[in-house]
Amino acid sequence: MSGPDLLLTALALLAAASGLLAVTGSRVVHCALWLVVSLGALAGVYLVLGAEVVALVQLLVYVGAVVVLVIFALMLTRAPVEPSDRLDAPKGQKLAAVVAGISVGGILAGTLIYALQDLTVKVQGEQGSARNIGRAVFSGWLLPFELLSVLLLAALVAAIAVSRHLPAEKRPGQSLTEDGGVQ
Amino acid sequence: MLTDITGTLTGVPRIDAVALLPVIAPVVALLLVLLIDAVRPVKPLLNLVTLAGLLTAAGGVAYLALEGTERSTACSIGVVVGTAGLSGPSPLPESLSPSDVGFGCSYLVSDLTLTGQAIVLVAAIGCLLLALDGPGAEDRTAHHTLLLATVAGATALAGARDLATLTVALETATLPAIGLIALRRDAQGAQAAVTLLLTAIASLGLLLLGIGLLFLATGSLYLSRIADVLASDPDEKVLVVAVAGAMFALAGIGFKISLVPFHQWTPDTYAGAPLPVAALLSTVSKAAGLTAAAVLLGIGLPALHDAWAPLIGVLAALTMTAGNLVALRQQVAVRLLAWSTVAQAGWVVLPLAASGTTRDGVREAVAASLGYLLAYVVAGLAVFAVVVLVARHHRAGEEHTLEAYRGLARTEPVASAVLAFALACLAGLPPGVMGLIAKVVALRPVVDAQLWPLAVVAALNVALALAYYLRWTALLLATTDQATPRWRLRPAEGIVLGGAAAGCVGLSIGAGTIAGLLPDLLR
Amino acid sequence: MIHLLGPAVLAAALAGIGVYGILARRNAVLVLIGAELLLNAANVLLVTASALPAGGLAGLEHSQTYHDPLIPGQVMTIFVITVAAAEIGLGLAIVLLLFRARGTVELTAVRELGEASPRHTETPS
Amino acid sequence: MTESAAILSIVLPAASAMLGLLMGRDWARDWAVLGSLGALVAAIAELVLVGTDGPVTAFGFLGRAQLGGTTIDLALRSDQLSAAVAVLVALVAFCVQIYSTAYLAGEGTPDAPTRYPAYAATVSLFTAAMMLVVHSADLVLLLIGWEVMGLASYLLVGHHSERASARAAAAKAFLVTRVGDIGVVLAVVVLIAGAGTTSISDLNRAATENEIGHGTVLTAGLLLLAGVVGKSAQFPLHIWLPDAMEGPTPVSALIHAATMVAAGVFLMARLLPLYLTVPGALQTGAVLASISMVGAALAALAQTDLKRLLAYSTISQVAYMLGAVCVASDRELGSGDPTALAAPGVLHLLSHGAFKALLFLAAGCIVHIVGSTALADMGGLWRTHRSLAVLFGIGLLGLAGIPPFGGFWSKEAVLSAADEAAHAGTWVGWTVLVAGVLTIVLTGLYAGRAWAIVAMGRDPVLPAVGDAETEEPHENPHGHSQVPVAMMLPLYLLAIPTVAFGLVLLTPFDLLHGVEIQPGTAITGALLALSGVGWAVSAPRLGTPDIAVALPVRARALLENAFYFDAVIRALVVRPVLGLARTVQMLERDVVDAYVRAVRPTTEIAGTVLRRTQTGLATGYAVWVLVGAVVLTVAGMVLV
Repeated sequence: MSGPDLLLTALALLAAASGLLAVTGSRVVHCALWLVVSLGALAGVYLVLGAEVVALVQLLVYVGAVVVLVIFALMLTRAPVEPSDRLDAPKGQKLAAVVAGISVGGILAGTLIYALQDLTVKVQGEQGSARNIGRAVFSGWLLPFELLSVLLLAALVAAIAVSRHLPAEKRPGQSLTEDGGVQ
Repeated sequence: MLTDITGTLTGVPRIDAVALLPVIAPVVALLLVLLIDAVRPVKPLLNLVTLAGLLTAAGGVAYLALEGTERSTACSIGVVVGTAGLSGPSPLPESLSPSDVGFGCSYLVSDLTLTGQAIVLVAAIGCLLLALDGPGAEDRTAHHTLLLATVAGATALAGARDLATLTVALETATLPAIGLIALRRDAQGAQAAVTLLLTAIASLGLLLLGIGLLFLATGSLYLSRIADVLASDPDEKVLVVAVAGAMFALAGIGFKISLVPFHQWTPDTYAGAPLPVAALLSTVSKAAGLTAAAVLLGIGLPALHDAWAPLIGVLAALTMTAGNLVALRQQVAVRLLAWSTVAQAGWVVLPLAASGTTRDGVREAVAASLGYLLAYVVAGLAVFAVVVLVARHHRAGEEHTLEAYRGLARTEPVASAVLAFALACLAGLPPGVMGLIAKVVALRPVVDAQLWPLAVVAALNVALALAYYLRWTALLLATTDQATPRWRLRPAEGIVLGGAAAGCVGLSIGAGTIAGLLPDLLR
Repeated sequence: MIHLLGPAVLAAALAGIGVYGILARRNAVLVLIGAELLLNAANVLLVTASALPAGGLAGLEHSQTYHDPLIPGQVMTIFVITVAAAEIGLGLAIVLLLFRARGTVELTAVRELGEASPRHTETPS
Repeated sequence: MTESAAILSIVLPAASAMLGLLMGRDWARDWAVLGSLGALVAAIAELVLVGTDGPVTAFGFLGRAQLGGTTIDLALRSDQLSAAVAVLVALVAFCVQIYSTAYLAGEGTPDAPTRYPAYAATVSLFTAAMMLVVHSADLVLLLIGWEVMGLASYLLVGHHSERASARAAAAKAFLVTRVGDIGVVLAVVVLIAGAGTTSISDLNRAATENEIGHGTVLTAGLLLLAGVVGKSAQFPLHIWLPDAMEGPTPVSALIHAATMVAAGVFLMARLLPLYLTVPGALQTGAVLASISMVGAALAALAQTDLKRLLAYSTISQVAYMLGAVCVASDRELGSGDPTALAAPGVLHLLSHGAFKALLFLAAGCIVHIVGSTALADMGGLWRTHRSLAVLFGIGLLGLAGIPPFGGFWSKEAVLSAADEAAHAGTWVGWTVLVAGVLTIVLTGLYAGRAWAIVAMGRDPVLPAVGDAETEEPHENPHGHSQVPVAMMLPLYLLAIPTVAFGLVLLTPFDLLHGVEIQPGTAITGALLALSGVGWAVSAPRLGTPDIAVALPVRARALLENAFYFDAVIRALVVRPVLGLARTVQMLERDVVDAYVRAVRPTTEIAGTVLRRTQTGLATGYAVWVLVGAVVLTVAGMVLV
């Protein structure tokens, strides 16, 4: 095992273990923090695999933005800070979750182990540089990129519209009930 | 001895604005809507701009269809040079074509593209008109923006020829629709949105895992390239990874078409969403899902036909049977529609089960699927138009049961006639020739491929579905003591009702349209 | 030289963990955390695959290797991260809406839309 | 010219149906009668033109439909078969429309409105649909007419919808014929898929030249046979017809005796070249026809209700036609046109149409006089209404097949055909022949019994007023002593073909060239029929006009209830499915509702289980998605 291999293994173990803690923890805030660790470790994995821009985006978007959002959401929904046993679904559902998780992971792992076995590659570090990625996006992936901006815009509009207060509460005189929209 | 070849990209791809008009027009309208809202939100203007955007897109489809040439756009361009042991770059060997080294086009205007887009746009215009005065009219800006984004995603989906565009377009057709559901901003709307959201996220995860596996196997995101690699008799390992990827991706798209077992969100979400949005989900969204499946399976993965075709058959049989069985027991109109839409989903994908490995076989199957989809969308719009009207005039609102239709033929003979005819079309009962022909069209490839068990299941399901469609129709004619008030028909709703009815009748007379769609579609 | 099996198995493990997280949680926000992990599993798979020379597994048979200037795997990963961000943003907005309307984000507590749910009524008046 | 006549014969009744409905009560009568008269004129013109100009095999009607690679040409055809049947349909329809103006005159009572405009329009609609069936050159077009006929039949059986029994009968007719109709729909689908065409002439040609797979033809043939059995009320789908007598009597005459029930036979005759390539389907038909023939005749023997007696007799007689067509595969193909082999069946169709319509309309007059359909309330018609009795008698003679009346010739033609097939040495021919001969005796018996009870019988219910009607109110509150002229006229009109049908055979047109009557068979048949009638008519010497009384009580009950087949069906099919309570409920409900209920219980459990999965728990739904993906993937990997 070479140095990069060892590093990769360590980061992978960290990512998997903290991911597992993030979905099994009984304190919501801890779960969010374990998610940060897991996603951060993944950024490391990307770096080792030669995808530096991806690693950067991972840190910026996920660790920076998404996790903050999640933590805000946890606070806004008055999630309990102390350990709670009401975070997990009922037993039957949990059993189904274990089965589904293991089988999805198992199938993927089985397929990949069969396909990759002891395949090794030389990491092309320069490939994932910002310059190359930028050129690739604007030369080859322009259409999905532009479409992505529409998606983001629409998600933004939707999130804002959804987050506004109920119109019926705001203007009680002018309601939608004529059309049965709001009970 | 390995030779290293490096490629160089030579610039921004040419974008053919005319070819992309069906995608660009809704996006431009979306931006205009936001702009108008920021400057001075005049309601009629917002409606007008949105409608104009959809009509422009439809005009674009019509123009491209009339023009008839195949256009491809958003193609990656560049030169590939070898550098192996040489001092300078040398030209590419003759034996390699650009597609061999990974270049391709993201968007293609073909018959498949245009048919998918036409169905989406017809449905979207209907849903927009239904929504103009309905619930959520307060949130006009948000509603129109999200509807336009959904449409842009769905039209882009039909033309997408690489997996990145496909994924992004699929999400663009899904996420705004979830936003539309949540626009009700009450508990039920939120719950309906959460239900769809979680299914959509889980499905997105599956789709992306599938795409990851397909990419791992073939090294490309371009569907034509994937098809070539898989058709060139690859290694066992490649095949296994690709099949796993194909199946994950199929499972990731299945929820959009409401295929069993990915259908579970459907009834709950329909029940919790505003009715015009439910109409959108059952028409635009389903059309998007089917085009996604057709593009992925028909263009990208025909070589794996042996793996996916039988499974599609099983899914289709399960879907129509489960949908019909539960629909039999529904009382609430919109829930009945939800389950019937599940059942119809089975019919929509049924022909794909019989697509052969040959180009012609796949073409015929996809054409039959789209033909059925067209008939379903037109009839579905007609039914939804009447249901929206009943919801507006019945005290139970959108949760009205079928009892609300008792004796409707007396007070609203025209709307009842439209509903009865559309239901007959959905059931495939003789006056609804359109539906009958569509069912025959959908069954034809199955019978040709001699998949008798599947054909028998489908035939039994026709009988099963008759029961609830007839029950509904019969209620229209039943006697009632309740005096129902006459309706106030708003112009927009009148247009949808009349248009959809005309569509049902027109397609019943010119049923050849359904059967003769897409002379040469698969690119 | 790097073994690719490691990150590939990591992707599988994260997928399994993500699936478990989506299914086993009652709190909607935590469900979204599980979804994040599932999407990240796909990302790891894409980045891993992108470390192969162009042509993927099928290309390994050929004598020539080259590197795809379009870097599809990594570009796709960035797209996925963005899609996921949009998805999570809207998702959290909807979860907050659910909280405002129902006072809870426990999915087991807000299920009147289900037909088999005890809260469901067959024929609303 | 021929084309225009054929199209007019379809369009005129359809237009009169529409106009009659649109223009209201005052005009309904005129439109209905005019429409059917127009159709009659058009049909006669068509028959003459076909005779002079020869047949037209296909001419455009509703354009064509493109179905994938299959073009469906919604065209009509006109040949002697269609023209002859069209004349019969138009004639009976015309008679029925005239008859109905009096039968359903007035507004009725609030409890039992007559609803004449709707009734007349539906009859016109039915006429148009039957004309469409008769003239269709394509199975899809035929199917449209077929369905409209079924719809009109349903509406007319349930015409007195204020009566629970009428609603139940309509429901039963709808459900039972639907079972058969599904067969026709499936057959069309099979043919489109397997043969790529639904054009009747193409199908016949392609099947004869072995261009279609044998399996396809056999499947389609058997499926179509199911439709024929349903529509023509043959065993085991015959149970709807006796109950359909709840409809107004003229409707019974038109739809449930002369035309619609014979449409199945017509369809078989049309597709005979196709059927000849699959003898298995014909043999099945022959067996069913033989069972229907004897069984229904036995049941008719013990009926206590005049209309039900006639209904069972219809089943029995239609079985003759079907049997005649079904022995075709064992007969020698003479002049090359295989359709000629169907000639005996078609001949019986035509003669039966005339005499059975006459019988039903006469029965309607009798019911009008007596105010009841029960045989027990009738008697002495000969003494009270002699001319009506004579007309009724002519009908019965036709039915019994006494020479020289209509039924004799056609029935002997059928028997001769069966005889020929039997002498070719096949069991099918023997089966039909034996059943046919047996049925002749039975027919004579029940025809004679009807005569003995109705015309002779005990003292009449009414005071003997004869044909010299009195205006005085009479003792029977429901009956009338006087029969309106509009109800008598059609009887005279229909009596003509019944008496003079034999003349057709003197100058047979091409269609009937296949008809041969062997003297031996004919004489035997006539003697048997005569002996049957003689037995029955001599019954009054037993002290009762009803020969059925001579039967043991048990046997009588068995026959009267038609071997309890209804009950058997109920026990074997309906009850296990529905449960007794649901059966009762079903009969009370509307037709469609009944259908829904019929499917429901079988699917209830499945539906409930599936509904259970809708827990409302969003992550629970995700379980399905993810597990579904796993199953799909594993299955996919197994498949590759």
